Amino acid sequence: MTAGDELQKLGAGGAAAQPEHHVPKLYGEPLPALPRDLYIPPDALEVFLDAFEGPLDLLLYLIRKANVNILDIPMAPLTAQYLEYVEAMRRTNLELAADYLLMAAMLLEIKSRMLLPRPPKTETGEPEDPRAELVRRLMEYERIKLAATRIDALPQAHRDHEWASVWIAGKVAARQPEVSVHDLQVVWLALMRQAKVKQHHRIRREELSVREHMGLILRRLQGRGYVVFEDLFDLGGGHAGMVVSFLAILELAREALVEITQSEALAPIYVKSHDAATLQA
Amino acid sequence: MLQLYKPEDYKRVLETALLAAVEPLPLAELKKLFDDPFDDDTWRTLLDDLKRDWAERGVELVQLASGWRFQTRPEYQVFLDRLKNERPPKYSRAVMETLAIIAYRQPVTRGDIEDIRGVAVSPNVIKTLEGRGWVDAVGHRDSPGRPALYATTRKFLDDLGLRSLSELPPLAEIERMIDAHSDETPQVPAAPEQPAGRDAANDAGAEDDPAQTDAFPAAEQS
Amino acid sequence: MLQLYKPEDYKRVLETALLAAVEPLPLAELKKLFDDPFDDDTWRTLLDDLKRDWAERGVELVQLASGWRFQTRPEYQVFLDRLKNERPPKYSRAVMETLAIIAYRQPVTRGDIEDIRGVAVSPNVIKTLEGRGWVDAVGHRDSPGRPALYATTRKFLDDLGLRSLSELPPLAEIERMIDAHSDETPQVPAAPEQPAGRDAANDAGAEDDPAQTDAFPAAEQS
Repeated sequence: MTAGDELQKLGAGGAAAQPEHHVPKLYGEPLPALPRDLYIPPDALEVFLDAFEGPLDLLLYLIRKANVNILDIPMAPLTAQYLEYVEAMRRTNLELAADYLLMAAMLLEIKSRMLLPRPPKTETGEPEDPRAELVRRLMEYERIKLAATRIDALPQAHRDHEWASVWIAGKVAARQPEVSVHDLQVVWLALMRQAKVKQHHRIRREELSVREHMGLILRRLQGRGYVVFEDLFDLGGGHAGMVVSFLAILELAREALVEITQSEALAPIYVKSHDAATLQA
Repeated sequence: MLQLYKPEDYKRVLETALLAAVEPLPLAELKKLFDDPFDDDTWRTLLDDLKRDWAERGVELVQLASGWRFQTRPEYQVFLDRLKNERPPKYSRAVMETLAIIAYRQPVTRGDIEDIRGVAVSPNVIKTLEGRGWVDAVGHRDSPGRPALYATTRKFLDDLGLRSLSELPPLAEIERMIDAHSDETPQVPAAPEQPAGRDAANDAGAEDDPAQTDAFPAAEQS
Repeated sequence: MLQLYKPEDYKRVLETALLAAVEPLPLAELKKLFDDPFDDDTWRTLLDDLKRDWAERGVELVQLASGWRFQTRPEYQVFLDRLKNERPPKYSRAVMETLAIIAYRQPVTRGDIEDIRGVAVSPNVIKTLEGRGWVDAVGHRDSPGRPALYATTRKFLDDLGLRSLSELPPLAEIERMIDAHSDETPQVPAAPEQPAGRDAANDAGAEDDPAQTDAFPAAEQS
């Protein structure tokens, strides 16, 4: 009788002692199927051992396979079966991690303590079951083992999805200073403080659009000779726009930036920039 | 400079910044995009709105531990894999169990990990996780040898789509699963399936433990 | 696996692959995405269609020598730059003052600018502003030396988000502010404030007023 059979028999809750037509029970519960045989052909042993992460993993396998309660491990058959595996591994000259042998020693120790009579109850309560530490470790390892598969099942970057990574086109362009309207206002305010001392520059808001149009008109006159007065008006600007353009032309004339000519009364009025005038001269 | 008037304009800028970002952008960083000091509710609306815009696409806007980021949906990975030259690493059980221990029990030393797993942990296993940027040493335990204490990183959370460690599968739930399993049939994986997933290199250290040869005779005597 | 039926489905996969790609994808590479062997015309249609989808966005699909890729549009760069941690470059005080004078007093010559600022204006200052495309010479004043007249450009208005110069902060308001300040404390000259922000090279002339050294002995005698 192999240790495997022994564990099975024990795991089946002493079913062998019952008449055959009785459903085998495990801890009082009917057992749906008899635990499978644990025999593994020796040449499969290496593959088998490779499948385990260590002695705790192997023990868990044996316990789960025998379908016994982890809180009430039958130590004798479990230890016997475990040792059988270790022995088989040793016979086939498999390299065996020290952890497996350490576990073997621990199992034997627990088994021998279980054979001793229980010490009398202490004031603190029940004496500790010699298996308690092993059970605690097995349960913690099983938790982690399952947690590992759960983590592995989470969507993982580069395995289950990729990050979007659009090329930044302007990566090489030098960064330009940013200027806000507010910055300009602050600077102008400071300049005006100084200017006020010199009693310069009384500037009104209205003048600004005139000044803008002065620039626009100069731009329009650029590189051209005489331009018909009417052509300098921006018709899209409405009445206000016309007035502003007119004021801008007058201001340009006052500052001697343009020349306005009319050969006789009611003849077309021509405007040219002094710039253009000199270019033609 | 591009002028922003409508909410749509702001959303375009936000979308562009998030698509071009090389790492998740926290809200504090996103706020730098605009001069306008929107309150958090407005930002939330803007981001939720953008998220909805992408609801039917192959790319989605997600909130991770370190911020917001666009990522492709898992359903599209099978197509994207066709353009890849190398396959992403498939981690061995040793690596995944070590990761789980560090994730749930952090900070832990290598000794703690070995206690739980019941086997020696190869330095390669931890190096693999450090190399991926998922764990790092956060200090040393004040005990003999001053062993390094490992913890998971923000990148670990980001790469697994978690906003915090509390979003890890709860261990209580896992325990219920264990109990449920105990009532049914043994769930321990069938032996022949396992070796395929193993990373031989990572486990080499554990298997080549020199202590083994010494320990063997001792076992025989027992 | 995601099933592709309509052209839209294929476009989604294509879009997703291009958004996730870290380098341009040539057509030969894109063809790996689908089992269906589309001809080049179909591919062209698919890509052109995708390009059109993104026409109004901050990101555009472009074809480069090495393949297709999504990239941000230059207009959005100014926003993306804000996410970088480096501090933005700043214009010197000389540049800012010159810009303000041209903006409010245009068209002006360099002499006008020097009159208002009270110091010589380095040619580099105007070159900086011309290089940015914010000011240009719109003509010449018919006076000795025929100095160039500077004005601000349309790009200046665009970059500052103005529809016209009249949207610059109103000067009447500024003057009220100056008047209000003058009523309280003497504002002139705010000596300690001024030199700090100044562009030393450009302003050297102003600070080294020779009259000051002459005035000193006189003061001692009194």
